[in-house]
Amino acid sequence: MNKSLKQPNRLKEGGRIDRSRKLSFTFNGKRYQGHAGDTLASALLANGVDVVNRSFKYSRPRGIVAASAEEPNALVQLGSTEAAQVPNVRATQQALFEGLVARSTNGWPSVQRDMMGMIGKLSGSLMPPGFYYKTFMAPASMWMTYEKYIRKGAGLGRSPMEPDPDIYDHLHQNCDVLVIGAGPTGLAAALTAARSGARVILCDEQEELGGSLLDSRELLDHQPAAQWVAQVLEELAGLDNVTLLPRTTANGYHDHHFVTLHERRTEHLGETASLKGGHRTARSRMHRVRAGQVLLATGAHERPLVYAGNDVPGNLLAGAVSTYIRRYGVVPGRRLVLSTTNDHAYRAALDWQDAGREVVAIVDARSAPTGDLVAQARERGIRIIDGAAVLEAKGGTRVTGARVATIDAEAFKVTGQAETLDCDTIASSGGYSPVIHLASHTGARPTWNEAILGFVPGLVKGVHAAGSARGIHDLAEGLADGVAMAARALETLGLSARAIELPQIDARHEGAACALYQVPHEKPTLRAPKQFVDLQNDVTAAAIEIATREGFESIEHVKRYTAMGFGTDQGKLGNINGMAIAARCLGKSIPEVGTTVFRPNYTPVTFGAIVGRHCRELFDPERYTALHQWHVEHGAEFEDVGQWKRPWYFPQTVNGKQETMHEAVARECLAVREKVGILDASTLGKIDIQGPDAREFLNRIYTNKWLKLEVGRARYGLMCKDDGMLMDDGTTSCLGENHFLMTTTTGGAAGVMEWLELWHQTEWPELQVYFTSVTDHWATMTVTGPEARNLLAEITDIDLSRDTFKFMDWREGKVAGVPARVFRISFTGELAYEINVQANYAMHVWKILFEHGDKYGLTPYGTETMHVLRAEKGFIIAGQDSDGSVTPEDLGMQWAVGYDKPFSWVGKRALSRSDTRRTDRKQLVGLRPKDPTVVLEEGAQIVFDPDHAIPMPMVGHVTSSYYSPTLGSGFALAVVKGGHHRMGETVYLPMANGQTHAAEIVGTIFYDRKGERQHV
Amino acid sequence: MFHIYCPYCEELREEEEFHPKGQAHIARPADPEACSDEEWGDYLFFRDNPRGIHHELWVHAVGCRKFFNITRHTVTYEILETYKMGEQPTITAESLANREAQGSVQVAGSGQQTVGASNASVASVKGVKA
Amino acid sequence: MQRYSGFGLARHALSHHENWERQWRNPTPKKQYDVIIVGGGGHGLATAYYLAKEHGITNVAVLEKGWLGGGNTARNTTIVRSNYLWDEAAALYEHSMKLWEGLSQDLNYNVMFSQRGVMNLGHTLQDMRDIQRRVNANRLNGIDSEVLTPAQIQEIVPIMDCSKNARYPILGASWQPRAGVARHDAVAWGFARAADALGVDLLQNTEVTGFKIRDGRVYGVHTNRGDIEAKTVGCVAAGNSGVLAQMAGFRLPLESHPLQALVSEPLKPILDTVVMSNHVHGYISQTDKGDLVIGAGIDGYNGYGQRGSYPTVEHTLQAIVEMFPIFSRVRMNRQWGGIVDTCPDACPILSKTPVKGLFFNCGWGTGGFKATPGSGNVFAWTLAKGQAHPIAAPFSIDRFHSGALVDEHGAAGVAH
Amino acid sequence: MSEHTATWANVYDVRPKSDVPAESPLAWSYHDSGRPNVGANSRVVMRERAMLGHLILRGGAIVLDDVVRQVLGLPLPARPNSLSLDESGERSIQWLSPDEWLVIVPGGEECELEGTLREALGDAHYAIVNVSGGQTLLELEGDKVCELLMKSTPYDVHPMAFPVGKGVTTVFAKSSLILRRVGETRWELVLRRSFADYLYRWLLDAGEEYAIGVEA
Repeated sequence: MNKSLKQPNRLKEGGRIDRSRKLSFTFNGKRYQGHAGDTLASALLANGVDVVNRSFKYSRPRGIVAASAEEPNALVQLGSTEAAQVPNVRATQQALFEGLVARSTNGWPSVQRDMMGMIGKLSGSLMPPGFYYKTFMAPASMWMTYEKYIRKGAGLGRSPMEPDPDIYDHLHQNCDVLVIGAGPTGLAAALTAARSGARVILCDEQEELGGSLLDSRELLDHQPAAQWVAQVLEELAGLDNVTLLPRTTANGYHDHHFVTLHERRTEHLGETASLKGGHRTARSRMHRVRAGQVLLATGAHERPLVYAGNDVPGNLLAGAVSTYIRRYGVVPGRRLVLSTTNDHAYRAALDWQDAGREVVAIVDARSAPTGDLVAQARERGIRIIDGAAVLEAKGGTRVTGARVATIDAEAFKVTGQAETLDCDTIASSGGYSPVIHLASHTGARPTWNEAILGFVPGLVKGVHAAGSARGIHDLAEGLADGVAMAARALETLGLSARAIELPQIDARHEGAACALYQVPHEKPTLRAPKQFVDLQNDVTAAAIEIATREGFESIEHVKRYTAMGFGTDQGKLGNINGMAIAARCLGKSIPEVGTTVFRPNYTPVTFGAIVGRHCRELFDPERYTALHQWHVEHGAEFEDVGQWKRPWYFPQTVNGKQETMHEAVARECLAVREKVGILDASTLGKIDIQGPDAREFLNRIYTNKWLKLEVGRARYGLMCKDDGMLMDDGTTSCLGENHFLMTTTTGGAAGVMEWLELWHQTEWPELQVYFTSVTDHWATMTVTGPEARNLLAEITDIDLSRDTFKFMDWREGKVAGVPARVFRISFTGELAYEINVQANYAMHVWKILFEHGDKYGLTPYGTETMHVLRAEKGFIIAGQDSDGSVTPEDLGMQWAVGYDKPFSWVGKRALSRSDTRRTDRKQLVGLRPKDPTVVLEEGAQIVFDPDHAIPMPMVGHVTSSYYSPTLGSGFALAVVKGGHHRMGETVYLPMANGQTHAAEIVGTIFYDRKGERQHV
Repeated sequence: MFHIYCPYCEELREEEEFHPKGQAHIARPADPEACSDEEWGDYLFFRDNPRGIHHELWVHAVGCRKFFNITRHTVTYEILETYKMGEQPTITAESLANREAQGSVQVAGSGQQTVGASNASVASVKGVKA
Repeated sequence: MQRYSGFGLARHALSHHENWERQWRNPTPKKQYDVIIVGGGGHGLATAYYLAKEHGITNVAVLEKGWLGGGNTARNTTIVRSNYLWDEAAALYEHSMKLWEGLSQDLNYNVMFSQRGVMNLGHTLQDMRDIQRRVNANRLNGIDSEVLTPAQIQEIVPIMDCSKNARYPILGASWQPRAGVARHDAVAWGFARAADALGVDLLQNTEVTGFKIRDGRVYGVHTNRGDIEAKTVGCVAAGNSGVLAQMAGFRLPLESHPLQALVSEPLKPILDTVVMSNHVHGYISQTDKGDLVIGAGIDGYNGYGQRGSYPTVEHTLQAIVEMFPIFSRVRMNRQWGGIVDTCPDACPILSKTPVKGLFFNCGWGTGGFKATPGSGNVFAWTLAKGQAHPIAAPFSIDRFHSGALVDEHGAAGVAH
Repeated sequence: MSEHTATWANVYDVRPKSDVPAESPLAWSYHDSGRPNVGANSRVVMRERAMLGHLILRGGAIVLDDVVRQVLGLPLPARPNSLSLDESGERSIQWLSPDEWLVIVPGGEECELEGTLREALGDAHYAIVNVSGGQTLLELEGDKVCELLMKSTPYDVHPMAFPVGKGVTTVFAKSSLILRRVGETRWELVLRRSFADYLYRWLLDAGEEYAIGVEA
């Protein structure tokens, strides 16, 4: 057998792993073997891998510390192919699968022999907190160069460089009670709620449900704890009203009991999700849960003690030692020293000894520990050193010894002579911090509980923390609390709780824990070897002390100055210790120093999972008209207008060469001016307005007059906001005495609809009128050009004669056999008919038009040509020629303003404010470039004096500018200060390329000034 | 994400169905032409911005399309009541202060938020959600 | 003040860093000051610094209800740029940009102002018109700004999807090379340390509970630590400005909204510049620590809760993954919310108020961080002289009555 | 219809009498995305019921109630989010808002129905709008429909919250639609024409793992 495939730290028996299934994996290029049921971390420990990474700032060798979400060091880069890369995966939360490939995120050329580590050793003392702020300032010009080198050291893992091969999805869940955490408390709570008939979701971040019971030494009903877990899970799984979600982390707790749960569906199986029955499945899934009540049974995280050299591989949390032994059958060393402040951690020593390895000593910070576990250890003959702690771990890439001495925790002093114990593993426990992250996402401030030496969740209505999560660490009490809190939640929902029978657990005496965070050292903190608080960010006790000396007294300042808690673990292990150290330095108590606030996510979440299906082709809806297929088949280039895809232009292939946009548009323009063109105008917003007060309503919402518009007629209208600025425009037709059809701009449709409802519902509910969107119901085809009448006449029964069907009239009749409303409205200045048919028949009508249109030269045109043609006529586009600071008067559209309407219509009052009355406001004019070959740049800024030094006073800008094939020259619309009174004057446009264009201010109508062509 | 009781649909709906539209009860001056520039500017732009109880206009945009009012705490985000257009709030900053003084009700303070009972169990709850 | 330098650092290392001085004192409030600044964020601290440095007014107190720089200074996405459209806004932000460029040396505090360029993408024809309009205006105002083609964009940011297959293909961008990012906390600390050194009292945990006003004139404030008097009071309280105005008896055209941001886990360097897109709605940069810092628009409702709605985060990441498909497997570490005070025209208020002697500097919306030095500089001038600095003059409250708005978001277009 | 009320509103039968080819809003989608076959393993089956008559009815419930009962033979659903169907399931009326209902009838009936309703409503204040071209109805059936819906809409589709006979307008993916439950495992979606392709592609994508099939 290959030597590397041995698992020296794997116990012969025990654990929940499947010994029949061997899995091989690669770490830092070396092959290893583990078992199904292992995490990557347990498998690495089984194989005796000590150094798993290099630290961020000092590049120190680091090993595995914890067994779960709180792990700060064991971050790996996962993935065997480029596309499958995942950065910063916590080895303790990654289930092992066959063929897994992982690498340390830091360390060059390797984690064992790391170059940066040398530099870290040499220059570590030059990197106190905030050292960036104090240096690299001279000379000023060098900062970007310094920064370039600083950045080289940035980051942990790396981003993949290829697109993600996996998909993700969302599942919207609703439930009565969401139970987060499936340890003893969560299971008891879920069972209570489930039996009471509530809709229950129970989730847990681990691979298996059961939490601490999976590695417990306790007996429940005289059976191993795991047996009780199995019974409860079996019952829950059989209930319709219960959803069980293992591998599912509650990562964010948002308002009104909205919780996001991230379910890792395939990450335990392989690096990418495999096909299932030939179909793709989501790699992970975000459950968006709306819960009636939330029960936080999130347990507690063990706090390590802060002592010198506490980052050397071989320093572990006491609880993690137990977990590795009991759950994974892995004992992560040979000779153990346990440093503790409490009884609970004694389990580590007992488990260690049960595993057949040597417990060198238990170092207990309490002077006379009592408690049943202590007694058990004494009975076994384990050496217990009272009133003492590990001051310092010895060793480089693995612990080689522990310096132990008696201490006075309160006075922060070493009181005895240090003794060095020979060991390779130091387990420490400084107590247990309730996992309050989720509660604190809601904005609830955690409160310090001196009795349990930890923060407990702040009180929030509808949130129930239970068990360890609120400081009840005793198993029997935790189970009972789960039941009680579930009952409380159910009561709030108006459901009555059904009692469950709790398992019997032997009472056990636990002695009181003592408060110890940083262990004193013989040397003052600043001179002692590094004592790490936040391992991931390399924040030491000394750094915190320096920060407080420098005046950073708020805990938020300390955190920010030292970067404590800003890692991917958000300080799960370090924050409380850091606060305690800051408190010591400032001579305050922990709650006086402040509290600790956590933000979502509880643990990091893949972007893809948050994005779900809303990516690639489904990133944002594409809205199509009824004629979309025709446009695609005829080679249209599309323009994005809002969510719509509108044909922009229709390039043709001429002599084997595809037209440029310029060529296509020129051809399309001439076709309309000389023959006939057709535009799909279906995207325009259309609103059906009915009711006896429809006219009055229009009269109030539009700037112009509507009371006298006759049935059969249409009118153009401007709509302002009440600040007098143009909001939207369009034509509205009178269909019946009480019946109108309003059109809006394409992008403005939804906004205008809501605008009408706003005014109706909030200001004028007495007006009898209803609005209904019919944008999608009608397809609109604009047939325009001198031949429009001849073409249409071929396929309609409507009398198109000039005197009976006049400009701005609309008529009903059949077009190509389809009932249609035809509006004689023109946005091109040519004879034009807007044919509206029920959208299901649009394609038929469109095709018939083309069947008949060939001989007239019927040419499809897109938005670009539409823009050129309308600009030649001086017709504005709201949002292009206006921008939210332009009034109808600025546009020179006083003709569309009903100054004498009796009702003060929306926007009117604002027009008489001092600023809107100014005569030098920017006003819409035409610009004729002096050089006719020039097409001014849209957005070009206008000046009166081209020789003025920079900054130049700007007096306006070009809003629309095109080449006109009809005029044979460029032309533009622009806003210019006082432009309406500057006709004939010359303005200048200094461009980026150094050229300055000159242009003459002219009227806005460039073509058919008298407007005769649309009346023919 | 808020869970909002629509007083017209008579049930709780997700925030994604709604749009906030600013302060509630902003009436357009009856005679705009009689307003001074200052009064008109106040109507257009000046809004209450309380740290606490706020009455807001919302629209059930993806739903019944009705505008309605919400009384909400701007720190805890607790929604204290929703009510139809044309109605007045029954809970205001003043009324809460009074009730708090009488000790009859717990007032939303820092760290509290909406009680969001699930739809299943609030079928009987009317427009006002306490 | 202890000078900071590389040599100094080495010297301190030899003495185990035992001799670092406090960066600022923790003084007891005096009964009276010449000027009181309410709000110890970046803007307030900058105001105090420039009052002392440029106007010789050192008998100044900065009152901060929490910790210095604990508001939006601590919660923003650290972007600094000055490529604003309107002359008035451009002048203000460019004034600020010039101060940024020498700030580390001026303060003897490295604020890590990194001029790595800011790119604003255009995805529609109207976006491109707006970009060209803004870039042309910037250029004529003397602000570095140019329009990039998709090919140029791809060259600067090779990992971005610049293909035509995108839902909203990238048509171009505006580019300001001098723009970039800075280390947000350091800005507050640098100004605090420098102001303190000039004699300014920085009073933390000091909350203003009311104003002392007589005959329409302010003469001091009530605080949780007693009354403090001053004839000139400048409020620089961002999201809490409305609350302060209410105490002084008037309203402001402000609404406070949550603005959310998030960071990824630290990654090896991959993105060297700042990329913003208004259309797909997200912006992104990478810090010197390796985190991708990501932000988006504000939430639509008023809120002081320092948190917003989850869908905003979803939409933001959708936009980021749309622009950078390779980030799909990268993981989001943390999100948070700030409270931004927004004005109807998306421009700030730097103004006297109906109460004599009482001035407000607020309404920065999402644009506050980048303006920190400039805002403090012109506001200090305004407080010292009792009248608006010429650059500040257009940002008076009066504009909401006259109609002379400086409409930065109106200019983004309303319909199409 | 009285001459007076006839001039109030324009009622126009937009459905051609002659045989004119019509395209449903999903025509492009079938062409471009295809229709996955329904197989034995399809746990969701989708079928379009195209070319139906869709009318929006606006007015006060008191005004409309009697008339609707008379003309349609269906009660006007007064409770929010409720739906009445006739025995054939072909005609339905759904509450959309306190003064708005959606009537769906077999294609071709809508114009006559509008006329009859208008006649009966006389001088009352109401509105009727034909929106048949603007939307289509999609039916989903199968034991995984609920899960597919849960992927798509935050609205609670659990039978306790969404019994048969309920209908709501709600968010669906990044669009919106009307969602109705007409049977234990049968649901109807009313899609807006311009969003239909997006929603169709969404449903195929989200339904892939259930081997979703589309009946022609």
